[in-house]
Amino acid sequence: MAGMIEKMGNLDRRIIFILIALSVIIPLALGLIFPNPVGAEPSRALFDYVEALPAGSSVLLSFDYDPSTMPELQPMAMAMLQHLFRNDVKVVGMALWPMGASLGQDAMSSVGDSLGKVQYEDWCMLGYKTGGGVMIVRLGSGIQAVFPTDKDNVPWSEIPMLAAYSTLQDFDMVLSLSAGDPGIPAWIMMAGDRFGVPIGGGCTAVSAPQFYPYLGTGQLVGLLGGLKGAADYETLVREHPDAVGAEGGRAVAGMAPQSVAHLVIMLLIVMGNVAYFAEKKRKGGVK
Amino acid sequence: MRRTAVLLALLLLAVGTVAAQGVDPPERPESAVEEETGGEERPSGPEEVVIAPAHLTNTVRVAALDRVFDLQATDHPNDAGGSVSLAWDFDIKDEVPDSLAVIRRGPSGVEERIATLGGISTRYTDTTVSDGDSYSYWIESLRPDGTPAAVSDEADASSSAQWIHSGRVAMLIILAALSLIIIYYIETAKRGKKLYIREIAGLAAVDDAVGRATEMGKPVLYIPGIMDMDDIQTIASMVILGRVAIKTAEYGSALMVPTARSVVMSVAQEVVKESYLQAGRPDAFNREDIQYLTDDQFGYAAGVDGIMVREKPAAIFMLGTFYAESLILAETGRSVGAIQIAGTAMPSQIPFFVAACDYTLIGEELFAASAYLSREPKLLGSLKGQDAGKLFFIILILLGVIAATIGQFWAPLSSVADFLRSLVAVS
Amino acid sequence: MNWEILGIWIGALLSLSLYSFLYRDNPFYKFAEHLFVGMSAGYWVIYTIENVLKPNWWQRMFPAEGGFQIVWVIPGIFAFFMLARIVPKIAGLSRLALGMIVGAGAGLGMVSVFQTNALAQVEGSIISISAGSAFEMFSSLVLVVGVVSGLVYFFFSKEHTGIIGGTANLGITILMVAFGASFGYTIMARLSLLIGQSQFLMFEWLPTIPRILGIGGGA
Amino acid sequence: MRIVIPLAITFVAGMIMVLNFFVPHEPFKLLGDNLQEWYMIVASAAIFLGAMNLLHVHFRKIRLKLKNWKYSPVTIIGFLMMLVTGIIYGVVEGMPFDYLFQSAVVPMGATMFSLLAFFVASAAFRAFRASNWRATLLLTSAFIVMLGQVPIGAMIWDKIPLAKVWLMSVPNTAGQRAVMIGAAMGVVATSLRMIFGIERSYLGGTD
Repeated sequence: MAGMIEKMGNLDRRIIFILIALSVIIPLALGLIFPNPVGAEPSRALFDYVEALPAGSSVLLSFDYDPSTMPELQPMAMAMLQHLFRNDVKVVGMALWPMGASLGQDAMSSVGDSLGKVQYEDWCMLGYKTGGGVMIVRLGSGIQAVFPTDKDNVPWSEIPMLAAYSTLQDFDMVLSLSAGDPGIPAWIMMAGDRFGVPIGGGCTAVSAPQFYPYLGTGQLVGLLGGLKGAADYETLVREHPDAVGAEGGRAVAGMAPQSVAHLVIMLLIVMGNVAYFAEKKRKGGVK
Repeated sequence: MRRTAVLLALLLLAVGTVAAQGVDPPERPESAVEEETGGEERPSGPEEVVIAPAHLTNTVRVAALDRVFDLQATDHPNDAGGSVSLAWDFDIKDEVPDSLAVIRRGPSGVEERIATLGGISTRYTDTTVSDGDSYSYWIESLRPDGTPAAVSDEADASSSAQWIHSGRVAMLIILAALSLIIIYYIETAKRGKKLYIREIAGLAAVDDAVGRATEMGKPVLYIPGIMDMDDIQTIASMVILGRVAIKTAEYGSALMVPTARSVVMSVAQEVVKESYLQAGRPDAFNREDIQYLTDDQFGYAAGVDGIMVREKPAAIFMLGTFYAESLILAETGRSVGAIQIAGTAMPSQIPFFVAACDYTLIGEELFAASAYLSREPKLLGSLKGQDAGKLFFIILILLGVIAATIGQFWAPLSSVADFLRSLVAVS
Repeated sequence: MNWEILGIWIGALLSLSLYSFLYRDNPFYKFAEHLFVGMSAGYWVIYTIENVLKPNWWQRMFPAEGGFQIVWVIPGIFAFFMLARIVPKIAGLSRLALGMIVGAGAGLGMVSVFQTNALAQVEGSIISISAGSAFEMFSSLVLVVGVVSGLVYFFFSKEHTGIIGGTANLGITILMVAFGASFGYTIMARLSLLIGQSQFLMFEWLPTIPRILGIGGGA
Repeated sequence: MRIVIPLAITFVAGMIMVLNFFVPHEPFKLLGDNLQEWYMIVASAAIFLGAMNLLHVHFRKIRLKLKNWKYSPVTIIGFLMMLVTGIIYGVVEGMPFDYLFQSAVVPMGATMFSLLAFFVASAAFRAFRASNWRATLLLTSAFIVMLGQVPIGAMIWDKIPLAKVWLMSVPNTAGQRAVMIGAAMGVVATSLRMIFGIERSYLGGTD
């Protein structure tokens, strides 16, 4: 028995790897779904802020990610767009990451179509421009100069909805879906701090803790962190009385393997500690 | 330490007096007001606009004009001139006009439509004015067919360029004072004043790590992060690399530096070559050991993982800016049994280094590393300057918290807290 | 030839090759890793040409409407200096370009980081610790004490003994709690990525196997 | 001279960027805006140095038949494949360059990234031992946050998600802030040493 416990403390990491793989694959294969309650979290703060935007407001939605972080950020984009379109908010998309532009366009057109929103009237996708924070500063003095055309090379002047925007300050808020650098920090530094535009957004769970300080200072109005944030937003959007035609959430479905794998990791930690103390006790006798 | 305190007190005083002249302490300064109003630009100061009496010519309900009110035109603040900001309000309850036209009458008296906006716009920045000239603006609401339905009040403004950004004066003073203090300490240290530096566990282990690599006949692997040379952490990492390279040269162990950026590769080659020269071992310098892999974050991680499992380095340094690849590298390094010394100022990656590495330099410790390893006076002096800066902020926070707390019961102190906050508020 | 299915297979096989690294280094991993490094390096060269050098430099020097903007020769000269490293005789010129990159990076980094990571954070820490419920007061107190003692931990020119030592100790303790929380919080993100990749392998790649076998069986 | 001109350029470039932030007036706005673009162009152009180094290292490996040289052609071919398809067909969606990128580079990136799921588990298992009280605190806060992340936590006790939010928004914010403010001091001091030429080892040559 004691030998077994000791072995547990020095478990080959490959066994851990197999356990993790199984805890993801099995719930996925079985298609498990768990309920997802939402408390007073930054995801609710973001939802409430967006909810309070009057109909006809404008939001700049920046897709600052690429396919590698799609599992976390694409569901957020879908849920946010459902929410924005449902509340008749106009959405202008752009991307600080090259691949973000087409991911964003896909999300906007699929949600837009399902809610009867028209490209170039209710939404449009400006596309990607390099430069990160520097480019954002240039948006502050003129958007059209940076994006003379949209993603599909339609000239600015031919897009009716864009006539309302000349600089960054013409937006009621900027939402950034951020996978790293450039992303939310660039928006806070260059758009929020310099031009006073409210910033909100979503990010991968890993960068979320880094952004909590900005929530406290109000530099960020709200934040979705990782898949849980996406699942929260999906839940909030669907819980709302106006939730007609909101499609079933991908993030909510992803929460089942999450829960199982979290449990497995916690069990591993407990096991590791049991083994550690057992060994310490045994060695303590020799000391 | 006493000198530091005196300096800090002087600094606080200087900042206080200058800022107090700039803004009226009891009232919240501009930046704070802006925050309250959600960043909406409000005209203030001498550029206040006189709103001309309304001359409504038409009251068609299609685009009810009486809803557009409070049109204000002001010089766009804190810019290089050439632009005027327009802001207006309207009543959302009524029907929204189809679109709005912004009309401008220039100094020559010519009227022109400078923009057509969506019906719900409330702001516009005219960036085509010339400084010093006076312009009048008004807004026409348009019917769907583009004919004007009604006209708003008129507002006048002229633009100018500013020499100093009004929301950044306090920051400029603090930054300048901090810079002076740092340079002052650097100069003092250079003149031979002995300066103390506290123990930093990860750095005390550098010698051991390099020594162990030599004993085992295995290489040392130095990973300078994945950002380019314009990133300060990468710069700091290059300075540390110079120190580590001197040690590997002295001990005679191989030093491998894979990089994710071409510029970093070039710099690393220069730095290591110089260190080997200084250590009197230019013959041992091998340029091929400092190689570029790829700019791709995970391509780089895959490549470095490959190097780790094949070269089995005895010591691994990970110092610089890291993102998600931090743990991929640190866990693989761990699995090949290397002593790992990591350091980064990326708050999100520190926990992984703490969990997977033997030693982790947390945040500012990364910037202290070169001073610790070299004990060069100028670097130690610079550290002392950094400490003074932290002390200043600690005092500021404590004073502010005390003022804000008591201010809840006694209003005057609350404005002191607001004043302290305004010192560090930047717009 | 079905390009889409081929693409899925390339992705899946390379993906499995990389996963094999979890067991240990092996020829599959070596192959995928070398391919990854080469292909991604090639990708970034093209990416840089297409997304930076062409639009931000070349097309500005020679705008579409014709003419020649001479000011854009300057970055061209510096870029040439940078590349001069290739030729040993004039390699020293690269220092000029380095000086520019480092200088601009240092200047921009100094003001941006100082504003966002120092001043704004200090501003956010000036809070009342007597507002709200008892619990909120406690939270504010922890926040202020945490920031201040954390900063004290970073003092380098003072020995960590006595009051400074005690405060620094408290500081590193709060930092540890923060790191623990941050680590625990991140696990979800990492799992999400694995879930995404598993979904690709299970729901996009696996179903193509019977299709391919089916075609084979039918023939 | 070898070092003076580069240092002068560093100083001028640094000061332009600093003044650009504080002085809206020309010429600083124009200079600053341009410089930001210029240095990006110069740093980007350097990628050719890296590419040449990559080819050099792998051709050398093949020539000298160094360890694992047989894989070097894979890197070279992969590199040239992207380069050639990119130059010939351009980067438009649906063209060979994009196809190769989407079907090989993207999934490999996603796979490397997802290895982290395994590594966080092994790191947590090994590192989270209650060996002393500070380690215990770290372990406890990690554990609570993990529970708060998934719906199961709320089912065990409905206060756990709140505890997670508290840990993330109070101690975590405090810790992050201390790290950020401290590191900002390091950044300012390092930048200053760069701009004023006090630190010059990055140019190769200490003095």
